[in-house]
Amino acid sequence: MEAFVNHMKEFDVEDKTLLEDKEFLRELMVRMMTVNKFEEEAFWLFGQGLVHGTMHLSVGEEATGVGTTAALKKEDYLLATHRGHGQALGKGVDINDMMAEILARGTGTNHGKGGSMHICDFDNGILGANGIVGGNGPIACGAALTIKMKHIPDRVCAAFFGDGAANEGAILESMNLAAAWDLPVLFVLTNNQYGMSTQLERVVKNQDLRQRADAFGFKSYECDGNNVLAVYETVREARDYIVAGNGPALVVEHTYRTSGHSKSDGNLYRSKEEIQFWKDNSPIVRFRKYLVEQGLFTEEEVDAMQAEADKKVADSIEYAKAQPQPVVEDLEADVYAD
Amino acid sequence: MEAFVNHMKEFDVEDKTLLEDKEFLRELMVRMMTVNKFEEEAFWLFGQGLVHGTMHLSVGEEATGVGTTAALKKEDYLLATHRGHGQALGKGVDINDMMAEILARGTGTNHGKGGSMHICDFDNGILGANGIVGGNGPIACGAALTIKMKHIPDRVCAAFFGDGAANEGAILESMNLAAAWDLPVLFVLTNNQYGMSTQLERVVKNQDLRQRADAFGFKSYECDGNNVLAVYETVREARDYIVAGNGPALVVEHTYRTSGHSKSDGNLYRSKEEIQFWKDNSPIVRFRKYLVEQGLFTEEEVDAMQAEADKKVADSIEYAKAQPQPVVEDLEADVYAD
Amino acid sequence: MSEMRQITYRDAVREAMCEEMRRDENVYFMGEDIGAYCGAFGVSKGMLEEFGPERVRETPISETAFMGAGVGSAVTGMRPIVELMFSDFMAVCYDQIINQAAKMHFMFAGKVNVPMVIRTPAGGGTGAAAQHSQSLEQMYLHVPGLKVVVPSTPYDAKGLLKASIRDNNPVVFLEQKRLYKEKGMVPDEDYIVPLGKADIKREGTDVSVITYGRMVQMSLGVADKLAEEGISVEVLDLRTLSPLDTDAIIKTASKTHRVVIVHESVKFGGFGGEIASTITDSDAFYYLDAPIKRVGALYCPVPFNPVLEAETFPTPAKIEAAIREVL
Amino acid sequence: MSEMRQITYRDAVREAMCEEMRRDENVYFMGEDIGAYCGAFGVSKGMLEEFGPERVRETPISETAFMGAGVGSAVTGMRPIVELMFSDFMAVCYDQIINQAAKMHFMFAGKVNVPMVIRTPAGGGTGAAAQHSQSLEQMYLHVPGLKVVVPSTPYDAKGLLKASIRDNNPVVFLEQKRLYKEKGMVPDEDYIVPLGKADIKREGTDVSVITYGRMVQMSLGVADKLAEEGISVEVLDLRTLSPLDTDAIIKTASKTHRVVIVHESVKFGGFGGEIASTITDSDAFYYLDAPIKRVGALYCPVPFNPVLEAETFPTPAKIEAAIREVL
Ligand SMILES: Cc1ncc(C[n+]2csc(CCOP(=O)(O)OP(=O)(O)O)c2C)c(N)n1
Ligand SMILES: Cc1ncc(C[n+]2csc(CCOP(=O)(O)OP(=O)(O)O)c2C)c(N)n1
Ligand SMILES: [Mg+2]
Ligand SMILES: [Mg+2]
Repeated sequence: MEAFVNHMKEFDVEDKTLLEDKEFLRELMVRMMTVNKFEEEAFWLFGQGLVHGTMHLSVGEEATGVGTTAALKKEDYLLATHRGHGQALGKGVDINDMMAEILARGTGTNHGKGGSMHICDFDNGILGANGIVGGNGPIACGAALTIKMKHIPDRVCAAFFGDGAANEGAILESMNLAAAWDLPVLFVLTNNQYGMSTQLERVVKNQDLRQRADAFGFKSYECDGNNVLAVYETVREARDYIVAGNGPALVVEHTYRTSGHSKSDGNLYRSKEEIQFWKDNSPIVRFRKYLVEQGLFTEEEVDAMQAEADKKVADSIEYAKAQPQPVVEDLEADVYAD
Repeated sequence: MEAFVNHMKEFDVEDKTLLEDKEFLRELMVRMMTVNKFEEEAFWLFGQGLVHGTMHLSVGEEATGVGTTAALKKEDYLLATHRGHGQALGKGVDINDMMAEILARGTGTNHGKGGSMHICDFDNGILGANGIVGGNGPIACGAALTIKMKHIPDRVCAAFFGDGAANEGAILESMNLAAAWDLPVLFVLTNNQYGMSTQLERVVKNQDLRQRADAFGFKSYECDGNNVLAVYETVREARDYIVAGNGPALVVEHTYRTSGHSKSDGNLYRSKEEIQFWKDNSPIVRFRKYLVEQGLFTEEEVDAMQAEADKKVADSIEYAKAQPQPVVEDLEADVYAD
Repeated sequence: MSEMRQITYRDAVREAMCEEMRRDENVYFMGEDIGAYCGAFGVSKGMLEEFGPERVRETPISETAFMGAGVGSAVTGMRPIVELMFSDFMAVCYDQIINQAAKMHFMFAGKVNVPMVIRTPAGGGTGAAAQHSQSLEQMYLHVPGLKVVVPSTPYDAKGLLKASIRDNNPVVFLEQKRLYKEKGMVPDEDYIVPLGKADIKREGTDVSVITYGRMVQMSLGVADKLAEEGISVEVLDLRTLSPLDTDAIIKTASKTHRVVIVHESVKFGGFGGEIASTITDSDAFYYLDAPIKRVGALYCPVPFNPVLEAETFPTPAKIEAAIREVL
Repeated sequence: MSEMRQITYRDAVREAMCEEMRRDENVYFMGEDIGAYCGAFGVSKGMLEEFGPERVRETPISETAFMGAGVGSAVTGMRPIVELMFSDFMAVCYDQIINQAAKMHFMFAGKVNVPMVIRTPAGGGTGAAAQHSQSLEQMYLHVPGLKVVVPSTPYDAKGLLKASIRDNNPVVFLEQKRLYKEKGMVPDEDYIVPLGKADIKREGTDVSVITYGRMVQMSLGVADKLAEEGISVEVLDLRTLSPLDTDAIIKTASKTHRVVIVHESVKFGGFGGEIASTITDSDAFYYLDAPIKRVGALYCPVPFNPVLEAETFPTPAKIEAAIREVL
């Protein structure tokens, strides 16, 4: 754990002009709060038996989903993970449609056929979340290949994956392919220190995952993943590097998941103290502190952001609950495209 | 190609005591000549329609199979590739049984059920050659795991693979697993500069494949793979490192395949000049020159080695041709072990 | 008579593993998050404590590497039990299963065995959607060299798993997610259920339901219901799909003359075809008084919504309807 | 009538690719050694010269990555043709095929299509042994969302491949290695053979042989021979296995009342079961005058030795024997 705490730097931003754009700062905070609230409420609904299946929360990791996607354009493609609520909300999926999907409604993003693990929104470049760990890496290469073959300017394809997924052959092959073909893939490694219950140090000998990018011959970056501004700045830099035609880049974002892995998690593999430490240093806690200390917003203003986020989520639940169940028609007719 | 020529150093040996063991030097040469002759004859038989299916020759790469296995113990495990004749002969498989297998006889190493791509010899630690590129890496991890779990001293498991196979997820995952678990796997990368017709530089951005070992956190070595003594010395060092309990190691052996990829190869992807250059600098040519120049053997003595190799191979063909076809019994009864 | 206890299917699986690991030090257990987390379904509770991290070996998320490590350790003297967290993930390590493990004994002329068990939770009905709900037994069955087992009760689960661990071949052991919490009687003493033997779970005379796994329980429920109407349903539980107990299939078909086949996997291209053909290939064909009906999952990925999902899979109503059709 | 030319099966495949690549700039071709080497079977001769390295895109030996790249490019506007050098290698990239490509259209509520063709040489009889000789159509068929095509003649190969490239779904196109050199008539002009339609390759009245791929030619040979004895064999070539032309199957079975099914893949758990069950599920069952016989490969990995290998697969003699059994 020490190694990880070391990745946490003092909260600051390099590009001070960012601090002038208060609307942007506000937006980042509201988005993080929205993601956080969305997940807490979804989990609550889950506990009430209103949500089916399983669900992977990213509580504590809000800066990675929100900070990363804030540095992307709407037209950029994105391949999300099983822990993708923040990635999708950040990229612009409609919160109502997404909540409707969580509640398996016929008007959800996937018309109730996908659920939490498969949220998609092709209008916003979200080519789907994936239930197969690492399975999105190759697909990201393909979307990036389209960008390349069609000579689309100023577009990248972001592939999120975790420290656990980093050991899947699919991810490793994709890193090499993207490098060999100079594909505009942004590999976003959310290093939350665990794959399910498994500490990174137990499954790799070299914990510096950036060296994999070195080995395959492309550029990498890393950042304090609990500092939303650092995430934003780093991804912006990486994205600029990619769209300049340099091939792929890797961004390692160091963070921590304070929620359990999924519904079945008893947290037997980590201590209460460890979790508490990271709760105390969550992206939202730290950003709030920074905004107030820097005199950018008052406590009351930040509370208003929270209220705004809470309302969005509450409204989405109300919306979703009012949505119809999917009609049980001929499921087999939906299998093939015309 | 220049990059590769650079890997070819002046022919020499670091550990000069090796030069005192003339029997050993002689044995290395006879083995390389045997592998070479074996393949040429097998290919001839193939052309005559006496061998079925396909066949991958390692002509020009004799130092990798022979030099590497010379540094292994009989008890060491070995997982061979589709281009594994030299690996198997070096490790000690009976040449007659192997030729009988090439001719699909009932007394061949695999009783005629395997052929060139699947030669095995469990008494000599050869756990089988593999027709799936990279498929042997994970199996090697398992054999190494047995060594580890049973605390068997002074034993490693060698997994051969090529520059092309280096991009298979199976190999990449295996490298990480072996490192994470400190498994005694010797990764032997025969870098013959091509995967089939595909130049290494077209499929990787970083041609220094040793950096993959760095990334996964284990030690690597490289050598002039057309210098059998350099191969031997390097593998010996890597093996010592592994049996000392340090986990896996990678040895990159730079060489060149002067034969075609397989029977279907028209050599349209490389020049005659390139092939000729490497024929002129083949492991056998270079070793002969060295032995004679150093005054270790006379030309005549080396010719005698060739004659010995030729005879072994000729005898193996005679033996194999006299062997029976497998009896067509109940094939379905051979599927399950009792 | 030996003592019996009531335990869950999940406990039965664990007991089988623990007993075999105590009996034979070459048996070890490997997979993702099988230690402190006890696996995604809590199967391996307490095993890390008893056997330690060497023999309860947690892996990176590298299914190809660790499945192959199972193979490599099996051919060199160990007897691995490899857990794949969801059976759908076989698709990322299929090569090690079908091109390596399955073929080695034959391709290497019987000179080596691959004593290995691949345990994996299969099936749907949990709202886990398309990539976590499949029943893929067909993808193993059709590959010569693998044995395929699908237990339907705690008794069978324990006895079949012990037999699988002692078997000298790669065995794919498809646990039924939805049965983990089901309880049943299991003897205190050591026992095995031999591979390759089907089991009549209910005797009947009017119609045979041939099935396996989760669908056994569902079919028994339907049989109970129809019994009230005087319809006598025989329920044959195949238990091992490969090698298949063809005798038992032909026998029940020849006895009742009417057959319904039920499986949770997709009907199209599914194992039902093999079962039906086993009958229509044989002289039992001449005994048949009606078409053979198959009940299987719809031809679609498994949808997330619970109502849609339920629609996808066989239901008691669909099984009942199929039975009535052949009567 | 349009002009016809005699070309090989291999040429037919190439012509289909080239014509579609000329017609639609979004179609591109990707795989290992498909450029200067022209692929392991020489199919893509001249394509690199015509279309250049961007559209005839050679890959690293990373099947998962490039199969997935095909999927990702397909969902963003391209129409990839992905060549897998041998169909056995599907096992290293199965996830991208069955859990990704096959499921996306459904799982994403029809909001996206995956217009992609996976071309791969299948089958044995070449002495390439266990890992290079399999017929694995069953592994695709059983997965909702994939279409599966197995052409038996140059005419069908070209027409079906063009239809596959124009289809908006992932299509697995299983070329028959042993047919690459076979010749047949093909029209000069543009044509397609629609997916999902079986073809009666020979009309007959006494018995139906239902088959596909390489076995079509073998079955026609047997039919010729039996015709001399006055036995009239109908040969139905399924051409597309999924979606399956069940009407054609039921029709021929109802017509001849006797059915033999032939496929090169392993008999046990193979597609023959589905075909047989299609009949015995339906009212065609009542027309049957004999058991349905299936001829398929033995339950064993494919051995290297040519005599053993031949023993493994269906032969004219085995097909003839099966026909005689049902007569
Ligand atoms: C191929 C595959 N293997 C295993 C799993 C089960 N699984 C789901 S999430 C997860 C942990 C992933 O860890 P990481 O990549 O670090 O992402 P995180 O969950 O930490 O966000 C595992 C093992 C899976 N879904 N797919
Ligand atoms: C999984 C898989 N993909 C592709 C092939 C086809 N193939 C056989 S050998 C070969 C080239 C391998 O290159 P490399 O690893 O460099 O070994 P080399 O042939 O040069 O010895 C290829 C592509 C295969 N056998 N298995
Ligand atoms: Mg993680
Ligand atoms: Mg090579």
